[in-house]
Amino acid sequence: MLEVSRLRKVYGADPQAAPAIEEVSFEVADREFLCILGSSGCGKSTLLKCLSGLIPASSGEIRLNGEPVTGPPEDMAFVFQDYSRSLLPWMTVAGNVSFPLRYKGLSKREAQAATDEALDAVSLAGMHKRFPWQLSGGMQQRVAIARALAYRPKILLMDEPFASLDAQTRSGLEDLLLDIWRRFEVTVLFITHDIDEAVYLADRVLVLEAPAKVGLDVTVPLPRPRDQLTTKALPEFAELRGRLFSAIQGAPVAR
Amino acid sequence: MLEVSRLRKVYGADPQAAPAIEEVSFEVADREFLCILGSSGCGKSTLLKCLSGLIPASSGEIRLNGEPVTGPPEDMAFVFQDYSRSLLPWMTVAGNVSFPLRYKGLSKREAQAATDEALDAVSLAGMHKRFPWQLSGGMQQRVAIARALAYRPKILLMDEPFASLDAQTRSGLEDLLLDIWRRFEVTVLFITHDIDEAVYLADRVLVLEAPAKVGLDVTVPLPRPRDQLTTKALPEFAELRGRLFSAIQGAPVAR
Amino acid sequence: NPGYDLSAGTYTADEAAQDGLRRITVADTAGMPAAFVRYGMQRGHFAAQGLSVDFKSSGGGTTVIPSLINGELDIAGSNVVSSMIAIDRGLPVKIIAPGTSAGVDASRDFSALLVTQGSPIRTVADLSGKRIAVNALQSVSDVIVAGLMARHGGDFASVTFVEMPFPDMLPAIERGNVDAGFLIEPFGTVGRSQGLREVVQPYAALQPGLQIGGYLAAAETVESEPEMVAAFKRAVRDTARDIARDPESFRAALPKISNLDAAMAARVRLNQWKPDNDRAGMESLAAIMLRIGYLKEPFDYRRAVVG
Amino acid sequence: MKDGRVIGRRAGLFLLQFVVPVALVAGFGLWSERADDFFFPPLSRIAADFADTWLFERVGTDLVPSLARMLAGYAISVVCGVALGVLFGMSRILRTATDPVIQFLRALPAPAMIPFAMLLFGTGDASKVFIVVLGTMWPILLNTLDGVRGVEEQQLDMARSFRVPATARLFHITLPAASPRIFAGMRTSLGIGIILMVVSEMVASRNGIGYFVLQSQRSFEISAMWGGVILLGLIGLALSWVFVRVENRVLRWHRGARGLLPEPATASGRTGLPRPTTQEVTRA
Amino acid sequence: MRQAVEDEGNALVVASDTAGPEAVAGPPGRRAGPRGAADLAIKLAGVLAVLVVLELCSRFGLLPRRWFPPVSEMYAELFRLAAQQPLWVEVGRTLRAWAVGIGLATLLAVPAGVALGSSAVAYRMSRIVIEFCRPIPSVALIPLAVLVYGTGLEMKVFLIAFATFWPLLFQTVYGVQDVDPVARDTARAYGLGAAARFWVITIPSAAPYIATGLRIASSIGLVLAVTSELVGGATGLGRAIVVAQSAGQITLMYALIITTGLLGWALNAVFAAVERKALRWHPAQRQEVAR
Ligand SMILES: Nc1ncnc2c1ncn2[C@@H]1O[C@H](COP(=O)(O)OP(=O)(O)OP(=O)(O)O)[C@@H](O)[C@H]1O
Ligand SMILES: Nc1ncnc2c1ncn2[C@@H]1O[C@H](COP(=O)(O)OP(=O)(O)OP(=O)(O)O)[C@@H](O)[C@H]1O
Ligand SMILES: [Mg+2]
Ligand SMILES: [Mg+2]
Repeated sequence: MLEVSRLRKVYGADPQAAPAIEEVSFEVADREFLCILGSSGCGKSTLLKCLSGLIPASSGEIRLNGEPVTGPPEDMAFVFQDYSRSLLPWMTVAGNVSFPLRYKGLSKREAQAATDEALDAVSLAGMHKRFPWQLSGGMQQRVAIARALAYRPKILLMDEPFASLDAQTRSGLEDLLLDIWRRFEVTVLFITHDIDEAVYLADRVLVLEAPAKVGLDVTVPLPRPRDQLTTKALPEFAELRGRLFSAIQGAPVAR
Repeated sequence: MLEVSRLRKVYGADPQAAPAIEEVSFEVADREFLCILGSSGCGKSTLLKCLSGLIPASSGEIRLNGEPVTGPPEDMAFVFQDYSRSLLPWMTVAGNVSFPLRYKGLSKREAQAATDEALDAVSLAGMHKRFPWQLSGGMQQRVAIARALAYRPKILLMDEPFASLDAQTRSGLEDLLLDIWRRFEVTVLFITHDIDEAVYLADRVLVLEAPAKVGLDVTVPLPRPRDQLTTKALPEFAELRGRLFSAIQGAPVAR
Repeated sequence: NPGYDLSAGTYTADEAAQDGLRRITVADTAGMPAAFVRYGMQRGHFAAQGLSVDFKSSGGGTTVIPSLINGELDIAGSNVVSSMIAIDRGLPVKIIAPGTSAGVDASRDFSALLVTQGSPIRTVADLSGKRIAVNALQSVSDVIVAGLMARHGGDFASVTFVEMPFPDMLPAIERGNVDAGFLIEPFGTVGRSQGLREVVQPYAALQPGLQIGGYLAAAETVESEPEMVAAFKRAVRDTARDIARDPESFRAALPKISNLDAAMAARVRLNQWKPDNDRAGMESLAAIMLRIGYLKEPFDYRRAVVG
Repeated sequence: MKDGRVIGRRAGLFLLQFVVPVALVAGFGLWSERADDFFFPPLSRIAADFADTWLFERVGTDLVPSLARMLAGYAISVVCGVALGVLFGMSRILRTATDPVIQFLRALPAPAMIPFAMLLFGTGDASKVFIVVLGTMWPILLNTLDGVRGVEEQQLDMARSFRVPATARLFHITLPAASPRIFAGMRTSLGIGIILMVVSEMVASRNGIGYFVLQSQRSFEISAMWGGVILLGLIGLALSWVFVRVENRVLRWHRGARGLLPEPATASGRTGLPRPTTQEVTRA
Repeated sequence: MRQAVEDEGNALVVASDTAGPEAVAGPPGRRAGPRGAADLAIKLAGVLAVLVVLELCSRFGLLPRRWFPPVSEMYAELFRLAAQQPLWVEVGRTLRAWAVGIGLATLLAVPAGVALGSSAVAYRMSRIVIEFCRPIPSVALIPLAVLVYGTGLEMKVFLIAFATFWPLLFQTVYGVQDVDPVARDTARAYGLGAAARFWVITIPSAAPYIATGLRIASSIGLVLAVTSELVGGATGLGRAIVVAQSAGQITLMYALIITTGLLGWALNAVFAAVERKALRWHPAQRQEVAR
């Protein structure tokens, strides 16, 4: 259970500056799949970084299972929006994926197996020995995703993880993610700009308005397991999609 | 007129290595709007970089208006896929947009006016004095777009320029791009993973298969001017969209 | 205290203002030698010879000789051993006037070979196989030690010379890094006052009144400006006589013309200055140097020394 | 055919590096034969002297001890410089507290510090090593410090989010990320190390190249002095040759990420880690 | 490179006004006040700690007091000196040579470093000469420098420039090789010529390296200024140290050495302040601002 109450974030030392997050309160249940939508610059990434304990909030509180979050909690994985900078150029693809595993206590063997599996899952088998800078943008993004998946987190934070992927790879990874989420009982917070994707994946969708306050908080009434063809053909899907679309249209653009 | 004939690209010095581009030939007419689709890692970015003269082709030929391309041609603008690294961290947003202008021969005044206008157009007015690293991902991407637009190129190369933008901002920028393309008679090569976007924008869509060869080359029969609502409602739109979707589905994934 | 500065860098006497004087640039080693020239300037001996001196303190033989050759300096002080080596190697310089000399009696010599109180070293012969600190290798100190050992017994070849600045010798002796130190004033006085024992006054022991220092000029200068060289010699001679006649006023002037503080100036053993070059002394040093290989050819006094 | 061109180009590049040195040596040789300047003796004499002295009479007595002291000092500098640089780079308080002292120490001239070194370490090798350390540590320390502070935040955030422990972050992120800077500092220090080796041998020495050069100067054996200087240059060449080889291996990823490798690992990813190239590469 | 020179004037204007006025405005909410005071306190604490340790070392005989006087005495001597003009004359002599030498080295080394860092051919052609000349110690060159330049300012400037050229050169070469290829491609794509890229991309990217190089060179330059005075006989602080030493005035000698150290510290503070301003965009400086 993740509770966010009256969270406020202002970058820099000047408390008078325009806040990146005005004031946000919400809760995420365990094993919930929460998607976050919002216009560009409205504070989604900032919110995720605060939740992960990577940057301190200016005020307000974040609690995970009752404990206040002061640093990155255990068993959390993060896929950063700026994936290319989150890959370590001095490590191979396999090195990048397995790097956090070793510190989680996995043996070398286990780490390697998990790495192989994750790279396979994102269709990067055979790329083990390349360096990140020898990959295309989408491939780099998939390495970052593989790293998060191989980690087997309990909480998975993903910041526009599929933005650089083609439709087919993307839908494949959406299904993979749903599968992992279900099998390993992960809590997922997922930022995306793709409304279809949000509705397809989520239990609940949060729409942020700039500067981040919760504009809309809707539960997705679609049945599980979902499926790219049938789920997206459901009338509820179209209805919810429309609602979210107009909610975002109405939101003011971040300045 | 841009002619690409038997273009082949292998990274590195070893000619035996797997090519990033197998062999591609096509032509782009002046003022044409060409969209390029293709699975992740199939060689789209490589193709664009070769066309721009930034990296040398391994073999084959690229001609612009009859002249072989050996380096970046004049009046070309490029929006890189890795937008965050293409922004110079030591320059402000305004500086990033205006610096190419000064070298194009614009006066300080003109450069400033063009910068203001471009930043306005991408909804970043008021962000002039920020540094890129103080912006959200989508904002950074818009700065890169603004830089390209302010430059008033004759050839505009865009590598997934809208990947990090929300639906609303994105459709706004699509229309802005179409408007500029029409008014200033630009030749546009546009890589995207969004089939709707490709169909909506393009005169012609190229689907690349890994390792880049032209899998499909279709002309978009939709009338201009286009409009987010009516154009996308046209039956031809849906038909073409379906065709492209299945073409991409069929393409093998890059390894 | 006009013209004084911390680096004793340049010192131009008031007489420079007077017309009709020949301006010359002179350098000498910081400390007592520099004080000598400045005393002479103060007392007007140089002006009396028609010279106006721009004085610089120098960094020793390796740098003053290039300065003489390139014309930056007219005259420079150095020690006779380095000078003889330079001349032996074919550098176009000549010794034109005497610099400091050892005391005529040992108790007034400004050199001292110091050891710790408990040291087994009692005589020069005891130095065999020991480590001696000297301020420069292939210079006066090792030549003097060689001469002393040849006379009093001991094996010069077995001595290890360790080069270090004078001030560092005292702690090095105390801490046993070296067995003995070859010092000059004011460090000899300092060392004695700190309980070090004096084995011998090496300069005077080798030969009372031995000439240690000398003024050099480029051979070209000697050739082209004999009058200036002669005038400088006369000024040196007058200053030397002046100090010999009244050493106490020189001592009294020291705090002003050197960096010695008054307390130290009152205690140090003064150097001696002689009016004329000491041919015998130089030749005996040269003989030692030839023997230990510092000179390649026998010393030719007439070629090396003017007057 | 294409291979032939590549090989030809390689050979050309290889020969190219000798053009300037050969020209300079030839020029100086010709000039010095005629110049008849005491301080610039004929090259032939310098060469003869050099051969006499350094092949191989004084190698054991002077060259080896000098190199040993210098390399010992350099090694200590690398270890201390990197360690302190990392420490100060990561802790604002430590950095702030030590800054004035470091900046102060940095400016102390080695020759003036020799007395102090002798007080602390006596007149043996230790004081000479100390002098070398005192001069070579700063470029490494400063570069490491700045490198550590310049690490991409995103990379550290990533590791923190995966709860990678601090020591692992240090060894797998901070140090590799700072390594281009560390190498820049080490490269700078290498030259300084040789210089300080000479300086440290100016006082209380009985052997070493610095001692030899100084005594040659003292006794106006100018061609012997030049021989010593040439030896120093050759040592510099040799050490930098080794250094560059090590650096190319360690910083290969950086060259690649910076687009400076003409031969990145091939796409097939055949075996093991990519083979290091044996040449320094810069983009033409 | 030739083109770089031709376009220089023009390019400079552009480079400075794209980064100039905006850069000054800076990120929002930056205040130096309380943090500056805290920093000062920390710095003072650091300095005091070292001084106290040294003082105790010589007071309790860990360092022989006679040869290493308590630092309090050294500072007392220093304050006495600082009240008098002669000290400042010496400082001036040393600093003048320092400034000219560093300036000269920078003017030569940075362009050379950029050329070597960006051209394989240039690098290959010069590397043997560079690696050969770099380890040649200035002290060994002092007699020659004296011969050619005399014992005055020129000799010092030559030695300083010679010694500081190398660190600056290498830092620049490494800096140039650290340019982000995407940034470089961006400039190329927008048709910036080699000269423009030099000013807009290469120099700012290499700036952190060059800045470190300058700080390294600054202290090496000072060390050499003093050394050339110590050994070469030029006037200045180094000569004053020799004179004090030859008169057995150990306290004065250490006071003068301390002056050298303090000078180095002050010069570094100036460089660091300029660097903080000019490189505010760099992650190293950003950390101090944001978060
Ligand atoms: N610098 C490089 N060195 C070696 N191989 C590279 C390099 N850059 C790209 N490649 C390889 O070339 C192929 C094509 O890459 P490219 O970046 O063109 O793909 P893309 O179509 O743009 O993919 P995406 O949609 O993911 O951006 C990929 O297999 C990639 O691994
Ligand atoms: N390091 C920083 N310093 C100052 N301001 C920042 C910083 N990072 C982000 N901001 C500002 O905070 C606001 C929110 O940024 P954030 O990155 O959270 O947006 P976002 O919702 O993720 O947008 P996008 O969809 O474009 O990624 C923006 O206005 C941005 O300019
Ligand atoms: Mg974001
Ligand atoms: Mg791409």
